[in-house]
Amino acid sequence: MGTYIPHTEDEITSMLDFLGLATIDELFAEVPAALKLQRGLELADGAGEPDVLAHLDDFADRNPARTDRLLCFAGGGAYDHEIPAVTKALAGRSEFMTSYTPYQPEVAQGVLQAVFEFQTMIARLFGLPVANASLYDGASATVEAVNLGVAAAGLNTVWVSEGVHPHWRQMLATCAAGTGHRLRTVKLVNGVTVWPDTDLTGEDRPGVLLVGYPNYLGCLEDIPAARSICDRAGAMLVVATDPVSLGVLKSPGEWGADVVVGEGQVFGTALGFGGPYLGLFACAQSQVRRLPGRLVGETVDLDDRRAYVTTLRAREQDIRREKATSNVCTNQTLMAVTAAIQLAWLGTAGLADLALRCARATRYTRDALLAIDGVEPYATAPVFREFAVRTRLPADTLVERLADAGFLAGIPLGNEFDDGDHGLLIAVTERRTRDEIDAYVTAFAKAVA
Amino acid sequence: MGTYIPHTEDEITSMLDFLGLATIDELFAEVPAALKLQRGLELADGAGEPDVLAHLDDFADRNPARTDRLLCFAGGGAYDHEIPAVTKALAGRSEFMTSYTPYQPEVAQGVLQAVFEFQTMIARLFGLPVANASLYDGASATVEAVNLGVAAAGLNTVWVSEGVHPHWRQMLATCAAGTGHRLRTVKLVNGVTVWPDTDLTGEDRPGVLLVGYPNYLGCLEDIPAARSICDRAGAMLVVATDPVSLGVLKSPGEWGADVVVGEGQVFGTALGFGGPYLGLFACAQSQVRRLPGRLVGETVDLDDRRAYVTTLRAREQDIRREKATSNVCTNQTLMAVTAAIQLAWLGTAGLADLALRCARATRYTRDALLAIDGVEPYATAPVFREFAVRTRLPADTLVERLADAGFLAGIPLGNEFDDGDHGLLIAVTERRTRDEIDAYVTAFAKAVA
Amino acid sequence: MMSGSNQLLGPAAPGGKATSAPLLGRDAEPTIFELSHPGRRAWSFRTTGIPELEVDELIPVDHARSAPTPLAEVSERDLVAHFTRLSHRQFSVDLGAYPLGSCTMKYNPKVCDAVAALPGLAGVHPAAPASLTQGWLGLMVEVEEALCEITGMAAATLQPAAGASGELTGLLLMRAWHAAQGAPRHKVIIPDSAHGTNPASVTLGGYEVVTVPSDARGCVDMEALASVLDEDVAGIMLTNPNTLGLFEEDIAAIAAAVHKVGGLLYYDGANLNAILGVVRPGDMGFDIVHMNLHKTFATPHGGGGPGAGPVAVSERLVPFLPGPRPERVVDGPEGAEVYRWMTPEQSIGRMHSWHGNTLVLARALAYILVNGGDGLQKVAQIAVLNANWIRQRLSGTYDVPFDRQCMHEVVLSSRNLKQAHGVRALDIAKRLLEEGFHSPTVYFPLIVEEALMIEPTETESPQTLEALAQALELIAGEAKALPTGSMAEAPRNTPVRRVDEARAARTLIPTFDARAES
Amino acid sequence: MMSGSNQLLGPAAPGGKATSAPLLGRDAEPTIFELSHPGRRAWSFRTTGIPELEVDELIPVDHARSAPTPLAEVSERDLVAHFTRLSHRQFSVDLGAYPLGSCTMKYNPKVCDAVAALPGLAGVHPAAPASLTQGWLGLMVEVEEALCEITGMAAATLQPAAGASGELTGLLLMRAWHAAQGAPRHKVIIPDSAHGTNPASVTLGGYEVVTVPSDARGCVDMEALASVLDEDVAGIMLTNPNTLGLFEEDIAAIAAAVHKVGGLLYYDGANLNAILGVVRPGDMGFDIVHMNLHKTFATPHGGGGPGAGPVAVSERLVPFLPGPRPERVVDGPEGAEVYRWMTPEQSIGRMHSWHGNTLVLARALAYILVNGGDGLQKVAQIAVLNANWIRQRLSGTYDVPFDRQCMHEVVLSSRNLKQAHGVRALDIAKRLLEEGFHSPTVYFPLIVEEALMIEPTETESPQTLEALAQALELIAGEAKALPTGSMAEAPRNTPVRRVDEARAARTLIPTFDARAES
Ligand SMILES: Cc1ncc(COP(=O)(O)O)c(C=O)c1O
Ligand SMILES: Cc1ncc(COP(=O)(O)O)c(C=O)c1O
Repeated sequence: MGTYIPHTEDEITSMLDFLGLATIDELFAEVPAALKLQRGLELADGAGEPDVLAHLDDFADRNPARTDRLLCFAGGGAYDHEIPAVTKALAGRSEFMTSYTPYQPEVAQGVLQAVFEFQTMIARLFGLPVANASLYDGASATVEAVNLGVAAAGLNTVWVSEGVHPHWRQMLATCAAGTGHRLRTVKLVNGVTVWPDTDLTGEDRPGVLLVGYPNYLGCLEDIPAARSICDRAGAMLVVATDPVSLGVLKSPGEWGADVVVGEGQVFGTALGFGGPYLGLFACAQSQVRRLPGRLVGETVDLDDRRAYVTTLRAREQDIRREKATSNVCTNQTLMAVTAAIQLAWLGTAGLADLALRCARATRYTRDALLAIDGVEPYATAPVFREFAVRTRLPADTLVERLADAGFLAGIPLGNEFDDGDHGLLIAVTERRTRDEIDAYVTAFAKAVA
Repeated sequence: MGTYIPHTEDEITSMLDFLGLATIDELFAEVPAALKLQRGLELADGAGEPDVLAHLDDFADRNPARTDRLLCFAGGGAYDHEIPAVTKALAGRSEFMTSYTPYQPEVAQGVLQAVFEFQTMIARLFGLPVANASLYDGASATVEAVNLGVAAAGLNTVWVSEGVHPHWRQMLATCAAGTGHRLRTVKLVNGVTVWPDTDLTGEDRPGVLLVGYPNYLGCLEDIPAARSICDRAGAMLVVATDPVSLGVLKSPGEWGADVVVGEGQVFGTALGFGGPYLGLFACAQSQVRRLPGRLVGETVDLDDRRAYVTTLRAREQDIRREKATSNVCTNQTLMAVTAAIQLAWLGTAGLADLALRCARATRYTRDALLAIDGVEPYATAPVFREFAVRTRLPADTLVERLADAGFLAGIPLGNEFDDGDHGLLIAVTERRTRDEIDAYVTAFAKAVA
Repeated sequence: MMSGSNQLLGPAAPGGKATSAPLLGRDAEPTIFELSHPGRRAWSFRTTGIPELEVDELIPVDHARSAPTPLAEVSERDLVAHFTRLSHRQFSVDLGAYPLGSCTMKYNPKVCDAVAALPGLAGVHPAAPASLTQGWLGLMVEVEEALCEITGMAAATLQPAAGASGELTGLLLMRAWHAAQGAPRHKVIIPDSAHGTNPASVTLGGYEVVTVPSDARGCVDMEALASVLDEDVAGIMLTNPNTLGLFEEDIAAIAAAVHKVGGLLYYDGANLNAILGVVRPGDMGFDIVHMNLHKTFATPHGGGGPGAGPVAVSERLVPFLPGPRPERVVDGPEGAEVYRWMTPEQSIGRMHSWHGNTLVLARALAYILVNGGDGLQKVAQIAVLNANWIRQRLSGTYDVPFDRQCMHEVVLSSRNLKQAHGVRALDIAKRLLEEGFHSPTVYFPLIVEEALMIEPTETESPQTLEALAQALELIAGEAKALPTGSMAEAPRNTPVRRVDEARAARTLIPTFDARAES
Repeated sequence: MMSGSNQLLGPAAPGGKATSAPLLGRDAEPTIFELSHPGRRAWSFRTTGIPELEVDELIPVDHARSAPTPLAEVSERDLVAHFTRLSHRQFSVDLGAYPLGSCTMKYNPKVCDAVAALPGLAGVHPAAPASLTQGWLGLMVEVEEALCEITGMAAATLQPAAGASGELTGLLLMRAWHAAQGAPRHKVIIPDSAHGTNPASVTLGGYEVVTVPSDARGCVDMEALASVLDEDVAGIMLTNPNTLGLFEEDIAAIAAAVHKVGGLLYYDGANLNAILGVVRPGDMGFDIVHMNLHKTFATPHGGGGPGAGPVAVSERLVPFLPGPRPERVVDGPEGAEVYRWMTPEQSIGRMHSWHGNTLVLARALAYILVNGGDGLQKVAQIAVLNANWIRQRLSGTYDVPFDRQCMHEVVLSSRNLKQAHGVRALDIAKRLLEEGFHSPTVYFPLIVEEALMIEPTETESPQTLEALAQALELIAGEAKALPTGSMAEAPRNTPVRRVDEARAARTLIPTFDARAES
């Protein structure tokens, strides 16, 4: 019954008439009759918007994990950060929402300029000169970065730190089936990567080193160590980062990374059960022609007024086809625009304060939890805004128990990590108050007792 | 700590400097020192937006009557109607929200045209040629209508039907203290007004008859009867209506009203605990120079393009001052724009269907309630989309009991009406399903048992 | 539609054509009625399962209308396109500076929109009993208390929907009070600089307006005032700072004189933004104070409304306040705070359908809490700083009728430009639109010829002030340099150009249907 | 800032100046960095009461950056003004018709925005266990089931974030399947009319691209196909209707031929809107199908994204789908339905950081439910009707390279206008902007010279089609009448005029900082 089609029956008739057709089915005359669906789709008939909204709200109601019911201490690449009304209001403007890729720059300066500002902010944050207009998410950005690295180095062996988000490593492996990259996982010890000192000329010679900073366990890796291996091996250094941490941490670019990727959800995008998020990607000037995805550049119009346009299009699939640097077309522009707004809202001081607040809350929580007997650090290396603990209890059980107490306790490390079943990854954002944390710690103590 | 002021300390200093001032206090040199506040305001210091939002949400949480917790069966001029996402999205556009009275029509065509469309829709709905750009609410529109009527008739006695919303009658009485109108309340019998057949030439000769259609009890009044008294007395007929009912009911204009007023909350505005709402006002062509408030008219611009502008400004306070037809300045434009959007969403068929659905739900509920023993009709006259019942129980108690069962049962008639303490006014909108109504009736039966 | 023709001559206009959006063109936007096509729809309702009786089964047939009211029949897509395009034809604070004097067009924080949308506030029926709406009553009491502290008054009613409604409320309070003293009075004094709502409200309050002139400094002429003060004066209405943006220095003397003859002082709070946390109406001697929350407390003006105009009063007037009013009482077992409705025994009655523009009150409270006591004082300081900077910056360019320190706004005059070059304040206002700013208020207050009333507000940055000043300098320069009348061409780059207001009044077209006839 | 000067020479640009909004002017909008002024702020956080350790107490100092990252420092007011003005420089579906071929720019229902904003959907962490997110898993299963019914497939993965990601997923499925058969293959066939993402994905899938030409009717040339089919062909990627908007009538034969050599058929679902409820990829013989929810199912395109590109497969490929996948199981005491995550034993792995663009899935489900089975078929019918009406209406004006009934879009060519009058498809696209419409897709598909690919979608009314047709007729007329090159002037009335793309590539300025250097 619900429909968004304006046509009345009269209009349909007269249009068919004009086409010399008697029935609407004749529009599909070229579809072989044998193939046609002989019945209607087995879906419920159309419903009114209020009924549909109610139906979707029923689903929503069956998600006790929602942040308005469980206080969120989970992170792992998706964080419960402040999203101010102003960011929602501006990013929700329908001109940003209901437009598409700026193929006609004359009527797309709004999105183009917002993305240009986004690129500038990400480039500054990551410490590299060029950032693209977005990729799907952290995982896909990582895959693209490795592809770029392999192409640049001309070597398809990739050393992957175990400290990179397990899901991102999984996608990397999935895609390697197609690209043929040879992935070598390098273990963490006490939370940081210990690179093998194998002979760098042999068949294991890496074209890419991939490391997290901070890594999945929240630990601060030794980037110079990775850099020096790259220099010796002629490999590219790809760093997967947590962009919020960079409010305080030295940028991967400054540490010497060739490519930096990250998950941009932290800049104004809802948790939303995992998507749509925002893949962040920045690289060295030398790699700009290998850059995946769109890039907005500044130029001028006929009247010499400042204008923006997508540029270096020759890299892209619609022009380069099978030789393109990537297959990405539709990206996550709206989230990039959202991030530009959120980063402008935060500003220089706000982002630094945000990172600091997260680090303080994390330290406060970690100290309190480790004071509980039966709770040990999973890794000992210094952490920034996230950390893992080990308890007697299976982490899944711990999460269930704390849910009853009103908390989403964290993320079980799972079988991806040694003894991960008893490891819990915990993130504490600026939104958690001391009272909330104290209550969490108390419930935690009760749960593990 | 929170602030919306852009100025940095440096900028403040240099601006003071330019003014030749040493301190910011010197800006207030002309304020006699003796009068100045010698202390800071005794208000909490500024807080961040997240804290403030949380504080306001605490208040919100302490309103169990909210429609997402209690199913709403209350009406009395404020109704729980469908407000689609599209109406909220469009009416929430910041160009409509953050502009002011269109003093510069060249940059205010958006609001002006939307109001022009609103005026057209209200005029059509009320059956009169002219509608204004809004007044505060139903009560203030009623006051303005009576003022117009008295001025037009040159007689300041006003016959007020008891069937007009009690609050509106109260405001009328409050304002009559200033205008000196002589108000005579005319009782309802079985839900409809029984006009006195006094001699219409004597000192009680009315200048205005004010009647509800449908009236506060939901009953359908005999408008022709009122009209004929007006004709004989040379009085103006003012009808206070429920605009949604007019989706099915004959318009007051068609019935012969000179002025029609109503509460426009029903067209897309939230219940919001009573405001901001929308005062609707329409009148006969002959009264247009007495029209209170703003009026948008069509005209052309320098290039002869269609344009809109506020017109007949000579009626208004800023020009006419003490001789103005009204003192209204800021009105409820945003609600008028909202109503235009909502009415366009409803459209011709939708408004008719809305009214019909309300009438059906009301009939269904009324029949079921009257079948309960101990529940009698408060009035016997035919009703449209609202009705009153009488029970043994004090209506306040009934409301409390049904709240425990999950319903806002209705509105106690209260001491405004004979035996009103046991009378409950019930409204059932298109949003109530049969299951919800059945549950309500069951709870009702239990409560009065 | 001609069947088989190659054209689709439906009655409706093309909803998908966007040239009316200034982004793409200069055409007029069709009305929603022109976009309408029979049979189109956007609406849908819940499925209820309620028996579908027909109209004649529900009501006596003579009450049923013969045909449904013709509104618009449009698809949701065309509905959205139409109003989105209209929004592109509308200037707003969110697009740029709006220095409209006396209207305090400051930035409206988005967090207040979030507050007004809270289901626990927006979804509450106004007739629900106090027991089920404690949150709302508590919120209103908190608003009342904050406003009383800010104004220095004893209590307030939150009912008035806007300033003018507050004025009438105040005058009715005045009336009730004098009546209670057993001595009704007949006159209310207002300065010649007063806003139009004041005299209009005085009339509705049943009083006669007595106007006092302003003196050379732009303030109430004390001698003139003395000469009209007598036992028949119910009170005086003042705006302080007044509509010239000047502080009435003699306010103490005025208060004494008016009180001496038994009159009351009414404070028109439209300009309260200038004195927040600096000086309070109550301390100046005012008995009745209205506030415009849509000005001072940043609630959005909504294209002309809604607003909220609470009225605060001194002790002696509290018993007369409109009711019902929310109040806090301590009760319950362990003396918990609860809220209830009460109506003062001598209450003048009711000034709103319900309790006031409550969602506007919630927005204002959020604004007050974000700023806090300290922040509100800074609001006043910066608002005044900005206005004085503009005054000083432009004093060489336009004349400043009252060249003294101003408060939150400054009234300039372009009378010289008119005399010498025939350029009116109106032309300057229109020309300024082309420079990317909304115009100041023009021709008000009435006592200043060719008035340009500029209120920058505290939320405009120094850079914006500088750009505004440069634009006004540029325009003054053009007025002198360009041929007379050329400025009457402005504005050129707006959705429509100079609008023919005379024609609108001459052949009134208040509805789409009237157009058809005219 | 020069103290005491009459000018406020702050480093920042005026945030309150609105000439960059087309409503008021034609200036460029300054970047947020130019609006920035040291010390300004908009941000605020909760008060937490957590001890305020300093950086050096929290991390080893060598990890701390020496100075904070310079972003922008703006007031909330300037932040709002800047991005609101940018939005006024952006065309969108909500402003007018957007007949961008292959992109299905239909109206995006607002109710879907409300769905995506539900706290119970938007506020859920993706790592929360299934026991605490049953609603989300149930929703996803409902989406998967609907998509399978619509496409005629057995199961689907919801992970791919967009069409291209779906393509790669499909190719990796192809690979895994052939590997499981013990016979890896090396070639994938695509028609010369294919979208650029297809060949790019084929490469990433580790396959070699074999291109087959189209025949005179715009469909796959069957002989050419036969000549390249062999045991090394892993499969073929087809769009049906293809990018010319034409239905591949020989699809059954193609399927048979490809299957005969043991290859798989991949369906690029970008054009699914044309056949909803009419014919299903599964019934055509496809093994793998991706959908673009941001096209067919009306989720907003967001200025370039996000999208969602679920991939549905036939039975034999189900064991290879990415995981984890949500599944419904009946368990619990009274056999209640519950949902859990499961990973197929031969799963190719993972194609998303989490579970897919989940909020996009929720929007799409709402759209599917509003339309229903009946409504979706009507969507296809009207989309095709609109495209054919445009084709017929303009067939005299532009040439129609493949003049036969089309499906949801029609590809016209302006090659004659180019030959005779030097007017390119690009010029026509730019000129059309002036008429209030977004341009069609131009120069795609590559096999049509001067291609103008028009996809009206079903949500544009007949009146809008008529206006679009008239605009295109007008432009063709001008191309003939006006002096050569004059159309290169278009567009004139847009926020900026023809943009210098060559210069952008020559001197690359990808950031505000690069500008400073360049
Ligand atoms: C000085 C003054 N007094 C009173 C008013 C009336 O306030 P409102 O428009 O809210 O009714 C205004 C507002 O325009 C004003 O500027
Ligand atoms: C025919 C065709 N195939 C594939 C794609 C790629 O889809 P997406 O942009 O969602 O990656 C598109 C969209 O542009 C398309 O039009």
